[in-house]
Amino acid sequence: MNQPQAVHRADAGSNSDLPQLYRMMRRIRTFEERVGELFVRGQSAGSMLHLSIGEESAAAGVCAAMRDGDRFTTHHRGHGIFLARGADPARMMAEIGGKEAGYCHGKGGSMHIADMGLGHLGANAIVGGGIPAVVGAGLAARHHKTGAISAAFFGDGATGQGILYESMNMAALWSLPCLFVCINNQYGMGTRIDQATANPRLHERAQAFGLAAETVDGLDVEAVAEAGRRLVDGVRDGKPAFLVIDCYRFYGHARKDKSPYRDPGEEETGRAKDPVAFARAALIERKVLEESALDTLDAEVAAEMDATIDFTVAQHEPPLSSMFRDVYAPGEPEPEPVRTRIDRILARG
Amino acid sequence: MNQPQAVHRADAGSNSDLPQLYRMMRRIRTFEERVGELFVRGQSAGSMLHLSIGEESAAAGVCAAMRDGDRFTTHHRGHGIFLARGADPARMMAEIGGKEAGYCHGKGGSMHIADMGLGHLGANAIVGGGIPAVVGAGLAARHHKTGAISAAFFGDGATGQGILYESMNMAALWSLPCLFVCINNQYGMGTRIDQATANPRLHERAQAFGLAAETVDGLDVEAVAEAGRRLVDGVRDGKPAFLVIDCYRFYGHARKDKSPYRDPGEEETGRAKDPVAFARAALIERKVLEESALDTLDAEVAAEMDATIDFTVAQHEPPLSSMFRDVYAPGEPEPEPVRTRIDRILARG
Amino acid sequence: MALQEMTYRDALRKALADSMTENPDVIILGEEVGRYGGAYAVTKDLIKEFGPERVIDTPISEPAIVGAAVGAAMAGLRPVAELMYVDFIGMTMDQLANQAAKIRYMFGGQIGVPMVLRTQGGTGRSAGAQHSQSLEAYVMHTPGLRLAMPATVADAYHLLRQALTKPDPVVFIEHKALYTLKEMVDLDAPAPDWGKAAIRRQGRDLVIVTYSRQVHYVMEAAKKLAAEGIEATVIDLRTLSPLDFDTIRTHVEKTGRAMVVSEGVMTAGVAAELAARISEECFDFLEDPVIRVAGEDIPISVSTALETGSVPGPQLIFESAMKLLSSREAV
Amino acid sequence: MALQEMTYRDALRKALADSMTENPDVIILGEEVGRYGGAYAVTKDLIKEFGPERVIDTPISEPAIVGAAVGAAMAGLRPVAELMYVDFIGMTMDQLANQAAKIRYMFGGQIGVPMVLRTQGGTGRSAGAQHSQSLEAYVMHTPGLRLAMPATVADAYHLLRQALTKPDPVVFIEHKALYTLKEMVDLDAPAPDWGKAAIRRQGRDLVIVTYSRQVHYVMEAAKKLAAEGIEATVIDLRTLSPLDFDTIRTHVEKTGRAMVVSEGVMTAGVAAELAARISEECFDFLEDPVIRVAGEDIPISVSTALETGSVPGPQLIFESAMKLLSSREAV
Ligand SMILES: Cc1ncc(C[n+]2csc(CCOP(=O)(O)OP(=O)(O)O)c2C)c(N)n1
Ligand SMILES: Cc1ncc(C[n+]2csc(CCOP(=O)(O)OP(=O)(O)O)c2C)c(N)n1
Ligand SMILES: [Mg+2]
Ligand SMILES: [Mg+2]
Repeated sequence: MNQPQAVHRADAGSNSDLPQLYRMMRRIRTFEERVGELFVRGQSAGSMLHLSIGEESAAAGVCAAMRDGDRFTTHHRGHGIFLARGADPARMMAEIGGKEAGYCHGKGGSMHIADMGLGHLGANAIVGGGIPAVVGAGLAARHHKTGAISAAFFGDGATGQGILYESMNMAALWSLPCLFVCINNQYGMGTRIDQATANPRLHERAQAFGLAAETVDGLDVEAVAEAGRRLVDGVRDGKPAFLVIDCYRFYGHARKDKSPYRDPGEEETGRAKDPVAFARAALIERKVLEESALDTLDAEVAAEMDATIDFTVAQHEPPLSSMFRDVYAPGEPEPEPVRTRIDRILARG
Repeated sequence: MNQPQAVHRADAGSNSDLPQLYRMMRRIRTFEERVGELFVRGQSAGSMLHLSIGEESAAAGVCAAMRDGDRFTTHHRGHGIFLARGADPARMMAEIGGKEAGYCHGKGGSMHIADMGLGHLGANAIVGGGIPAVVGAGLAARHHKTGAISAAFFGDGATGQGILYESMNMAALWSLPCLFVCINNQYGMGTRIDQATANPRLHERAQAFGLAAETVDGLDVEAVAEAGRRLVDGVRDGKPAFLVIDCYRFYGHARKDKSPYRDPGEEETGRAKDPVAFARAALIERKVLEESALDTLDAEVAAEMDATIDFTVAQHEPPLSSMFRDVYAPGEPEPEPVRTRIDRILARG
Repeated sequence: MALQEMTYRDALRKALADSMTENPDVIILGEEVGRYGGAYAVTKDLIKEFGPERVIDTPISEPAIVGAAVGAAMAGLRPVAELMYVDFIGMTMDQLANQAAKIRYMFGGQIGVPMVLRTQGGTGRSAGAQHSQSLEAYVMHTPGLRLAMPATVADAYHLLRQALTKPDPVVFIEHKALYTLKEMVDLDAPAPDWGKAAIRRQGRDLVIVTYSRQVHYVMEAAKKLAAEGIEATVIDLRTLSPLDFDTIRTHVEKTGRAMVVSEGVMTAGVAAELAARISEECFDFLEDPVIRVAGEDIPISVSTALETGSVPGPQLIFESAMKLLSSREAV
Repeated sequence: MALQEMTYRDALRKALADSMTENPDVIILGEEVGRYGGAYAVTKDLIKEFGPERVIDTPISEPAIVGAAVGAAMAGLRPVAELMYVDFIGMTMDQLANQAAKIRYMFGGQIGVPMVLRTQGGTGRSAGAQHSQSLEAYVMHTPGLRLAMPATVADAYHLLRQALTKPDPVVFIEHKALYTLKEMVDLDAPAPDWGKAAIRRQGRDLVIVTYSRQVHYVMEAAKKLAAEGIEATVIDLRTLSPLDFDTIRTHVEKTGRAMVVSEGVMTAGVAAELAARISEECFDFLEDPVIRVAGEDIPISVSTALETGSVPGPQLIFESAMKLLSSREAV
């Protein structure tokens, strides 16, 4: 059995704590900036890197309501969520770089990162692909009476996928401790949400299937954390829920996309809804932390994240010999390499 | 291009005409009884026969609102719908018997019956499988400006399938002339609708996707016809809609199923909601037709349907030579039979 | 337990019940598996014995059924997801091939997906084009999946029991025409090794490699061949992944002639893989081409005659073997 | 039009534009095909030329995209549905295999489904396990479907144009690594026949049968082989259904040696079908076993080295051919 182990998380158990939420959001923001740098330096594995800049409150806010032992899956834009659940940013960056020191030994990369210890059942390169797994994890939690919840994080685009409705229907029918988190950054690639559906009030769908559902403005991480806590409490009691976090994807869909399909004016307005800046201003305004203290905090975070790049660049790719490993469990019959096979066949003479 | 041709239909253009609706329902009921007889006589192709007894008002009522040129798909329990759209019961029965004289030359059978002339794009043995086709047919109708609608008929069980939501979302987004008709006979095989979803108010889902949606009691065929007409008028104007007809599956899921999972009391109550008997009583009560006239009508229908059995039994199965026909279009490269291939390979000597 | 008569269906049910008794993490989920007892009655009454929390009736949502099984397996359960007909595998191929099959690898070996996808396929009930297929090739072509297809009552039991101990996802395909098959079995006798083929009959003239229902057709044909003086070795693969090629090789090298028989469509199917392998690996031993007797490259009709004609049967197998053997003289 | 330099991507776009101009019933539907211009820019600007009613941006709903194309095709349109990655075909296999592929047959020949499913596959962008696959075997194994996989710029144009006149569903798989391929083409010159393989090079020593991107790798390997005194015939299949086996047979009979090269996973894949057929049909002409050079039976890693190592490349093809040819002496 694979029960997530306990780890320290910056924000665990201190949900309404804005400084903690701010720190996590800043870590996510800075991490993503470094991911961009990794890409520019040609050190990332492939070009399919999806940054969650602008969406930090969803990750930090919802995850603050989760606890050790909870499980989750994410979409392709999941770095922030994993960080907020306690990931080691260096091992994350190494995975994004396709290095052996990464969470998945460089086989998964940004879109297939996972860590069973932290309950991360996996990011997914299939839009909607990770959603039904949380129904299964919910069945397991009920079966083993762990009190854990399982949360699926996905984008607005995933509301196009039928499997979301199948999964929500099951969760509601069986009263499973499942949370469905829709990070509505307004776009699925170049398609604005109102170009993908006639009714962009997405939470109404979940309601129609019998889930508790609401939409929260992602500008305010405290509001997100509050909604998260409220819903998660119900989820733990077997009332599955659906939470939409409204936000804006600050940059392109993937690293190379310059979003030519978006209006510059719209982008400016969108980026003005910056949850990190908003939280920072609130901390200053409420006199919780001074600007200089925040600067120090930001610098600490920057140093932490700088180190992830140095770490990653210094790592090596997985050895070719690892290619045939882990297709099946250790000790199980393994696939035979094409070359070996050809040699064997021709060696018959 | 494949435009449905005009044919005579008993009920076309006379929607609110109860005698016509009654006659159609009686024809469906009697036809289904004869299908059961075909099965008992060992003359049906296979055991997968799904009778629509108890659901006649859905077929007769909704189809009365459709017109020549409209297209539709059905689920596996679609005999009544096809009849109500003008099918020749003899050719239907022959198809159900797997005979060459059938609509699909005996290759399709009950679950894969279709007729392009009547706009029937096909019954389906895949629950939900025929639903997205009406989105495509809706695109075609808009493209060719035919003014036609396309209607998907399916059961309550199909609301478990994600493709339904994907299809409704597209229809709403593109304002297509599509009608989604959910015949809620309360069961998908042995599963009662409240055992398949936490919220059995199915039309709420369609509303959440932006469709016009309502539920109507299938006991009263005039109410069904009225709802059908109302929604179809909107559909033709590009306002897609979803209609649930509440009814009861009088008998087992398929011919062999005796529904041991249902309470006898429940069955009795369910069968008391008989749309055919209800319409008959209304005709008498309102003095539209006398009992004797109805008896004559019923006898006419019985004779018509008896003939379908005689016809079918006299027909032959498709010749073995037709096996390799119609995998691809005429003139296209055809699959080579296994036997021919083996002979060819071994004839090399 | 001593020798007793049992059906393939009952053996499957017993395998499920025994596994569930032994391992409290085994659960079943699928359409009609509970109250209804399974479309082919394999799970009959299990809900009474193990309760609705372990025998879970689902809505008609194949993609999410498989997806939920994936998540359940990752979270410590041992789910048996039932797909009522293998014909519905198309809607689940993403969850099966992109998730279940690849998770161990993508995640660098952290975790596996120890689930079983039970389903049934094949012709025999005039169920038409969408309920009669043999789609094992899709599975065999997907790295990361295991594939078991029992032909006998004992194998129905043992392979399912073993599948429920395997660390990787196993697709377990029963044959609808075998459920009523009755055989004398002693299920307490030691089980054959997982991944090992069975020699159902031994002969000097040719090897016929097959699996699932076709094993019975091949045995029937082999009997007729024997009457003509031709002795065939019949290999029942039992699992297509792992594939026991060593057994095939050993026997083909002895006879110099091979035929493969599969109900699945011929082109790019399981028969193609088997024929290609035998041709490559036993090249110097083959006196004649490997013959593929497989499903026709066409959909299945509801018409009984056409349905039967679309897949191999004892007569076609017999005739093909006769031709293969008589071609010896011709060359 | 005279000879001009053009990319594979532009040739595809031109094929779509020319078909749309010629036939007002041709429409395109898929994710990001309109305003965005396609994930690989194949449909760039077509929406400007043909409008949003003919170039239709869809929600992310692969099953319904394919299903809508089926209905559109039955109702008189000629839809081109785009699947952004062939890796997503798993969610559409029901609509593709149970509906599109079987409708003509099930309905007794009343109607066909003249749709094209355009998609792209293959490795080359470290896109990981779920965005790098070569899944053509699933399609080739499904009766009722046609399958085209162009390797050259001219074929990208002609095969797509032809696919859009065919009466049956065509799955059209481009290769992501070929979009920037530039070649001199004269698209006004007569098109090769649909279903006919192309001989890309002729030689006396062995035949290499391949398709899609591997054609280029094989050509590279063939050049190196020539430097070693080995002359290979290179057959580019162009379409896998219909399959031009006559051309393969003719050439294998001449050389007595054959190799098949496919990027798809080896087991039960396209290479298996080709190897099985050559082995069966050219049995008496073969001096050595048919060698399969194919994708490894593993998922694709995001790590570049592992990705490249998972599929055939010029070096493996070259070495394998060298081994095959040197085994001649050994025997
Ligand atoms: C099944 C599937 N379809 C399409 C894609 C291509 N794709 C990747 S991300 C994406 C947009 C997803 O949008 P959304 O769900 O809103 O997530 P976001 O990128 O905005 O975070 C698309 C279409 C995919 N990866 N998987
Ligand atoms: C995709 C798929 N899953 C399961 C089945 C098996 N099956 C056939 S009919 C049926 C129940 C369908 O219920 P509903 O949609 O309510 O239609 P009804 O039979 O009540 O008319 C099931 C589960 C199937 N044919 N297709
Ligand atoms: Mg989005
Ligand atoms: Mg029903």
